[in-house]
Amino acid sequence: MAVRVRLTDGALGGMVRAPFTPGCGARIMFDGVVRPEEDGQGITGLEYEAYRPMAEQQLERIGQELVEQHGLISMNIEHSIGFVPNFACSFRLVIESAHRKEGLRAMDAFIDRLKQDVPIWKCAK
Amino acid sequence: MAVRVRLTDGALGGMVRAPFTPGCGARIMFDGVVRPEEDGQGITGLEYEAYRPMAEQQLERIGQELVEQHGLISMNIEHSIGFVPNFACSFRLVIESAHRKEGLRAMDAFIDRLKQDVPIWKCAK
Amino acid sequence: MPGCLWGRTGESSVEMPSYTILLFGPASAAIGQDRVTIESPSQCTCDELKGQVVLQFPALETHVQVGRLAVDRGFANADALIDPAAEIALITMVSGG
Amino acid sequence: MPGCLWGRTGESSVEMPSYTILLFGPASAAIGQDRVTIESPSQCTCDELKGQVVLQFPALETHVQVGRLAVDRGFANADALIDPAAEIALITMVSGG
Repeated sequence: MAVRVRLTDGALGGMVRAPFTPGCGARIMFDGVVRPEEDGQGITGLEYEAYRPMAEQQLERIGQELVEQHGLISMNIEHSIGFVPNFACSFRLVIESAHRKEGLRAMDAFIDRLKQDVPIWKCAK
Repeated sequence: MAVRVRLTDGALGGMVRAPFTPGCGARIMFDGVVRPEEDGQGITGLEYEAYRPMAEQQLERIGQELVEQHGLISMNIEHSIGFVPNFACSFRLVIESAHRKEGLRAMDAFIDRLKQDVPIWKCAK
Repeated sequence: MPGCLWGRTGESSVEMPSYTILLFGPASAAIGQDRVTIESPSQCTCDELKGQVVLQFPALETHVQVGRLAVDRGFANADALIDPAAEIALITMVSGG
Repeated sequence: MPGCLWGRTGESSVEMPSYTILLFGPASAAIGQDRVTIESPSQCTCDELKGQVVLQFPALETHVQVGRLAVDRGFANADALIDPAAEIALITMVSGG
């Protein structure tokens, strides 16, 4: 299965480096990191809330769409739910593709879609 | 220092996950992976040769240019020299930026420049 | 003519459909509830149901304006007729990532 | 008038500049050497030196055509006059990454 989705409680830890999938010439990993301020206000972290079953389904659906559209090899999507402190990782996307161009394009497109169509909300704490 | 360059003998191993630099909202990591064929021919790996001092200087220079141009937080560049077997990583670029857009753009631009202006050559084995 | 029921006199009147709408994040915080129930005079389209939510829960107005309804975990078209038995959710402006 | 040395008769003739050019990858493989030395009648620009390389090492012609010269580890402009004491390298089509 080319697309894997996981919603995780709290901050995302270090990822175990999986072997590269055959055919992969480029693996691109994106870590979204909680910054210590929101709209100029100091915060201690972000609290994420999700409509879980739909969020999982949407992440999977968007992933599948982009895998097909860009001819990707694999997509691994992980997002935090609950509290994530400053300087920790709350979102991770790993894309494998034959070449870098399609991987970078798909990464950008995925994050646009995430911020538009995936029922996850954050609240500064 | 925002830009770090390293030429490494052989395949690049797993990277120790450094803490995120303050200000970083997005960390993007690119792994270039050796594919088991070149021009349709099966190979066992790639042998990289570099004009080392100039390669290091060019990687540093290109990194600095892109850090300034895109307002990046940090750039970490590692390239293999010598033999790298199939399915192993021969090039890694890690970019930290406040937001993803500039990081993705800089990553694309860096790799274009690498393939044009950095004296490293590969030979299929 | 909504509300006007022709024929079959003597039967019990048709039940008004009742919609349960899940709330999350800012919308849920705005009224301190994780769902609302809407009684509607007839089966609604997506846009009609949004109108009913605003009528019955004015505190949700801005959330409904920027939001979309999801039906069975997929976004619904504005003119789609909504089954009251479906899983319905108000998806306000999301902010993941 | 290259090669014509005016004045100061009786002195030894002016030494011809000698350029050492480092080779890498395919260019080095083409002639089985990691450098070549070029004797030139006078100090050369970048393009002139490339011309001399082709003249003296015809096997490098295609490499020189697609390549650039680096002088002291930076790419040189076509019309830059090159110091024979500099570190000079032929950078053919690179293929890192």
